[in-house]
Amino acid sequence: MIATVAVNWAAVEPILPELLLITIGVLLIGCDLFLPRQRQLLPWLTVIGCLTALAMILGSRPTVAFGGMFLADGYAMVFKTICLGSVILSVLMSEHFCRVIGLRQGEYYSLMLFSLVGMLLMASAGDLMVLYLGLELMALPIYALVGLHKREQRTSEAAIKYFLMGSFGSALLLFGMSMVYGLTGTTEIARIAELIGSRQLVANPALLAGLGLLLAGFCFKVAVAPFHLWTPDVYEGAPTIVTAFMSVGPKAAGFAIFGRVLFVGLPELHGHWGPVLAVLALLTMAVGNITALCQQSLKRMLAYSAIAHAGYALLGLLAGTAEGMAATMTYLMVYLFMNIGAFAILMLLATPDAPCESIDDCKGLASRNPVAAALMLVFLFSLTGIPPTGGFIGKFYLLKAAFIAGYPLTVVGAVLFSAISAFFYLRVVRFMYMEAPQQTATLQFSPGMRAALGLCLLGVLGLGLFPGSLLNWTVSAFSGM
Amino acid sequence: MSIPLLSTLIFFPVLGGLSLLIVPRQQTATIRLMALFVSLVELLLTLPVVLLFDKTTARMQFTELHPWISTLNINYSLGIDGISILFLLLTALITLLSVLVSWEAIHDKVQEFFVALLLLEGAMMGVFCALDFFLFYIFWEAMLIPMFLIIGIWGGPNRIYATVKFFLYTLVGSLLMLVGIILLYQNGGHTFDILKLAGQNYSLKLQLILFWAFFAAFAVKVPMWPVHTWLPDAHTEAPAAGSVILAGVLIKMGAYGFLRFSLPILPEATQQMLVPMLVLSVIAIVYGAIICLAQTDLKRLIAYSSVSHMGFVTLGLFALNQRGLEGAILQMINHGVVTGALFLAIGMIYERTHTREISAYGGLATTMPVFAGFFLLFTLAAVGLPGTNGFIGEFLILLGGFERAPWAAVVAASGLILGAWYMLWLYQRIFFNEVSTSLHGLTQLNLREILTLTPMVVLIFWIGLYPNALLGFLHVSVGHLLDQVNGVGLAGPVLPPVNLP
Amino acid sequence: MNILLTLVWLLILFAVVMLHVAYATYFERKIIGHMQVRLGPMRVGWHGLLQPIADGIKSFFKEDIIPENADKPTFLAAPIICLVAMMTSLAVLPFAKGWVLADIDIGLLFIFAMSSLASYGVVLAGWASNSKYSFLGGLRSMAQVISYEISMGLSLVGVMLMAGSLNLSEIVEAQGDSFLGMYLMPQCIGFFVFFISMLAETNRVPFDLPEAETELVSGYCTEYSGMRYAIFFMAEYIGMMVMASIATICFLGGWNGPFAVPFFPPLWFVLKVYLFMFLFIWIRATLPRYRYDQLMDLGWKLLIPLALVNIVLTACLKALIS
Amino acid sequence: MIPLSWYMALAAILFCIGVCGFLTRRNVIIMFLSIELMLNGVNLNLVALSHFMDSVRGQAFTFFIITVAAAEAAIGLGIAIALYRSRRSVHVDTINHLKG
Amino acid sequence: MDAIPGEYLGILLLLIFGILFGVLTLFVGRFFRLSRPYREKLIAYESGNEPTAAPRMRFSVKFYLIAILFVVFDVECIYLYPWAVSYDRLGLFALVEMLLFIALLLVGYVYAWKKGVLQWEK
Repeated sequence: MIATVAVNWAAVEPILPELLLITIGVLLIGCDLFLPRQRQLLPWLTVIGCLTALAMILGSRPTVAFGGMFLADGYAMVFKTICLGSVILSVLMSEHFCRVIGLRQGEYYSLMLFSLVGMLLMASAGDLMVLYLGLELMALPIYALVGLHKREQRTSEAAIKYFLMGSFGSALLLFGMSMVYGLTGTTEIARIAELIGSRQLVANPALLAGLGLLLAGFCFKVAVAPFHLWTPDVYEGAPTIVTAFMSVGPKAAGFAIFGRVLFVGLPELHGHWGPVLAVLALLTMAVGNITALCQQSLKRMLAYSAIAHAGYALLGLLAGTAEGMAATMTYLMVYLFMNIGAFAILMLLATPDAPCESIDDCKGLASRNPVAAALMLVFLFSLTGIPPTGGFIGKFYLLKAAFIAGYPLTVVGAVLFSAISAFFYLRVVRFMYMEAPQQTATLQFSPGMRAALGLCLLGVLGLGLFPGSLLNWTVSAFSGM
Repeated sequence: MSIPLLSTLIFFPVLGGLSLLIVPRQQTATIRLMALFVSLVELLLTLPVVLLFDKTTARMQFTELHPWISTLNINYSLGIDGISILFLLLTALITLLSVLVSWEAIHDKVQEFFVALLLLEGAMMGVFCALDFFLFYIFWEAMLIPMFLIIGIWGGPNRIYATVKFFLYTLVGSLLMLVGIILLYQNGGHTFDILKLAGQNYSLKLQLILFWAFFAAFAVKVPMWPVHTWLPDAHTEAPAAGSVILAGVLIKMGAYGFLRFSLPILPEATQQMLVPMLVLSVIAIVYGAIICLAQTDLKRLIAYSSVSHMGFVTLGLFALNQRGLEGAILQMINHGVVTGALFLAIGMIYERTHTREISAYGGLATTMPVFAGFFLLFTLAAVGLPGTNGFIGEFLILLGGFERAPWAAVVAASGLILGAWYMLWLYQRIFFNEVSTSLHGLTQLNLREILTLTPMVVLIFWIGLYPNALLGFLHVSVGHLLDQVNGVGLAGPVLPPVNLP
Repeated sequence: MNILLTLVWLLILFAVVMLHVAYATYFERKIIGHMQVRLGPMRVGWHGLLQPIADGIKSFFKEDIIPENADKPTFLAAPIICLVAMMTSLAVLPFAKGWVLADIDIGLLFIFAMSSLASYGVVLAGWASNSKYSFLGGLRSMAQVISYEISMGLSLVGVMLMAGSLNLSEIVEAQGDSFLGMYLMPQCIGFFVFFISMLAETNRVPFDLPEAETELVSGYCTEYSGMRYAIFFMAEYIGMMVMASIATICFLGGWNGPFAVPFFPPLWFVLKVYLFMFLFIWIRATLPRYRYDQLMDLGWKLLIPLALVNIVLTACLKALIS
Repeated sequence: MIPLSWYMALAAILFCIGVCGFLTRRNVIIMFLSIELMLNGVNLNLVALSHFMDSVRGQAFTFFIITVAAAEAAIGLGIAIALYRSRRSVHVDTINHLKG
Repeated sequence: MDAIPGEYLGILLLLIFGILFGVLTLFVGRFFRLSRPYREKLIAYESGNEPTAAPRMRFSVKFYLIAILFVVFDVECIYLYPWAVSYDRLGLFALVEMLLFIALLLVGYVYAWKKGVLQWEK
């Protein structure tokens, strides 16, 4: 006999945005398969879906669903906004770029959405299981996205590297999780902290080993040195649009789980993970910034810069304070706009005949197209962290958080590496404004591209000049966790 | 005060600059006229500030206070005292002159140039008005971008090296200051308000750390020896307008920073570090002057002379008495006017000859007599001839320096002699001697150029003959500043301000 | 349970099964012979009754050839893997109430696991022989087995839904001892899918592509001879028997029959199994072989959707009825 | 009963073999198999712990890991095929078009 | 022997027995059977011709695709089985969830079909 359990449909409510996105993803597959003529509608459908989801998420009240497995709190909301933003911006740009490089797969958009759902789950994960599922749901479509452009030789190489390294990172993470589970007997992140406290496990070597594995796994995911080795190759090999997307969205989601596990699950171990992360952050900044100095490919340079930025974002995490995490969130929000913006200009340079990913291809951009050059200028200065751009506010907030938490030397290191980073960002500016053009092809802005670039500019400058509400939001988001 | 005058001063050029973007790129004439209009109006806008300024109080005036980033306790807080008001005037004036001198010198990317110039003006205004450390830092760094572009795009052949060097030197310094700001924030009651930060007693160790962090930013900007090496490169390669702004305003900001932050906030550290600072200043004076003697490049020579003159400024600052400080501030204005004028003049001649080699000139006095007259005046002002403004500043500084450290004043005085030597020698090489063959048939100065140079002449004599016009603004504010520094018990006679005719 | 008792049971089971295998080959040859209007084996013993014994002795003494390029350890292990996998599945089959060697809760799952394991033997044999025919045969077999494994697995979900258990004895008992209780009727779609998948899983005509004599010269066992070949053969016939038993248990009510048999409880079970064995042979004698693409199409495009439909229907109907 | 530590030791050994295999082998497929080995180490750990602690979470977790591993295998093999088609090799040393 | 739950003992014994049977028949048989290998007997069978080319040639990518599809579809079963077995206890909610699950599975299936993965020969 069927048990007559009362079906509580309201329980589904917190995950409605995710369900909506999945539905739209499925719908996109259907459209692609059965209405191939209407393919140009796919990006707009995707954007509309994402915007609806964004509205739903921003309008929702903080809740705990599925017995603590899914947390729709403010913390999740911030990260979800970042992830949705990364998808919206990339999708707006993709029509243009996919046409240029001849990437015609309609699956592209649905893969993007599925990956997005994974990220949203990660942001909301209140349980190690959900965390892992979200992580993989995010990663699997990206493996495919990286390798989607089959005509290009490099993509499959990038895809296999990303795949192997990603799976390896997941495996490390899982083993760490299994050890934490073994010691505490639960996978619920909030309970882990309680049980560590009540069972006095803080100094337990097995727990420390588990922590080490967890850290390694997370560092793989957010590309922190010395676990960053896959990043440059993958970022360079993937289609630029995918690189832009994956250098922001998945990284933000990675930081979401990183922060959640460390701050909610293992706060008592801060004495252990704080210093470790400090060293890793410095190493990451060093590797990212110094290696970026000698790159000839702009795409690869941006890849290294992405590594360096992971190092900066880590500053807030290692602080272990509410302010630190809020700073990391703020920074990632700004990073969303400036990094995708920079990649967007890189995409504009591409032509069907040549990928135009070298720094030389920027030469004389100011003469070819002053608007594009000016935008790139703003994004690059923001990446360097020069006021009045958002990049400065984000970096300042991070430095302040880490400094006040008691890591002054790390902060000084970060500042020095930040100065080094100016060198290679400036090189691009130099090439754009102070050299004669090598290419003559005119740059074309599709409507989506215009919208995306406008949003990025607005984000970078708006957050630079009026960061108040964002900071309030992130601070209150964290305190609600 | 219902009209936010200072905000208007900051944002009028910014908006004006951005409005240039609306004009189609090809219409360069319109763009130039608009830029001129904006900078002229900006200069006029400073007039109400000057007229309404109350010279009898050391309090900040025209203050504006709006919460900006409440999470971090950062406010949009503006205000000026007697010290900053002079710099506002200087900035507006120098920018106007820069627009004029760039009229024909800039052919390429005209739109971008004037946008950058006006944005730069807004940022400079902001630096002098900001009363919140964070806001100050934002303006301070924001100046870098347009300046980087101005030197890098419209500069001379070696411009890229120069501009990157300029940028990186400044950036490293600024970033260290940023760490210092955070440290100050942490220990100063979690505020960025400059006035609140000043009143507190920090431990000496903290003060020393902060002093060196600020030193990194300000000394690079001044530039003090030995971090001055970016200046000759930047000066040399920058377009005329860039050089004028660099010499006229930008390098004053370092000294302004010392005045506004290091001295009042870190009084004990300042007194501890007095001797090293004086030594560095004296080295800069003498070293800059000696290097000048060996220069073959016109702009480079002026650049090194700036190093030397700024040495006087820091000497005056760290003399830490009324005369020294007033002299230093006056000397900053003077230097801005004189060196600005020199760069303007050089820019004019460079447009005609396209060379900066001193040896390529000769006998210019016969071919361009009007120009020679102007240049002679500027040279004499730079040397510090009594009656010109240069004399007043240097005299006050030496007076103050002598009270604090006679040895420093003595060595610095020798710098004056060297200064006279290289400047007059320069004048001789360019304007007298044989008429160089390449200089035949140069056109005379046109009306625009004469109009550009005339205000400088007026200023030189006005300040030189009636310095109280400016010193009047300073007395109270400097006195208050000295109270802050000496409040911790520096022994020293508090002399009444010197009254000059 | 006592180890000794288990051992005795095991020996009996083994002997019976071996006998079954031997005579299944005999019956197959005989039945096909008669269906094709010929006699089949007649020489050894009365109507060739001793033929299987003679075959056994022959293969035991036959020369054992290992091809020179073969991957020897794998080559040797492959047939044993097949045999062991198939034999082990016997342990969970309930021949009658209580007549089961290992009454485990995951019986059905275990059967699936073992039948997947057997396909390793096949593919390894194909690979290790280092011969083109074997290689292709092994590959085809693998593709075929895994394709039909999905439909087979899905087709039984209906049965699980109705019985609420994976334990084979419980499945039988859930059907009750009446004729109407059998899952054959309510699960007719499932049975259809299962029956076809069963043929394909055991590599029987019309799905004997992997060992098609006329195309691949016996496929994966081209290079095998003598006793090794015999072991493959045994594994295949045990496999048929296991599949027939599963069909019996899941759809025909297992050991239940119209009336209880006093001294030999598994009688109904054996009869039902032999019914299926007869069907196997009958089909072999009657139907032509499928083409490979047809075979894959059938599995992927017809059986899998059918099985899914069956699951949905069963679940919904069950929810409606209650 | 076999004590828990044996299971955990076996799991750790499996995991370490996987790590070593991943780090030392140069064939993409074998590297992938090493990862699967690591995952199975995790699974073993989780199932054993779950059994001994009488908590069902570990087993549920294992379910998910198995599923995800299957999905991963599907995508990984797909990428490996694409790679082989363009390079005629799945050896890591020949995958070196990207560097700098 | 306590470590093994009773029911599995039979399986273990049968397993051992199967292996023993296979190995023993093959091993014992060695002493009785002929062994006269020569080259022609030992080379791979290729209808009587000399074998040409390596036997482990590249084969159709279709086999890979089938394998990939199998892995995905087969693993979905691990959710179907527990659900089916405890269907009675789970109630309507589980039914709806499983219907959604199957619907998603069908989406993947239709996708594969439309992409021609299920078509053996194009």
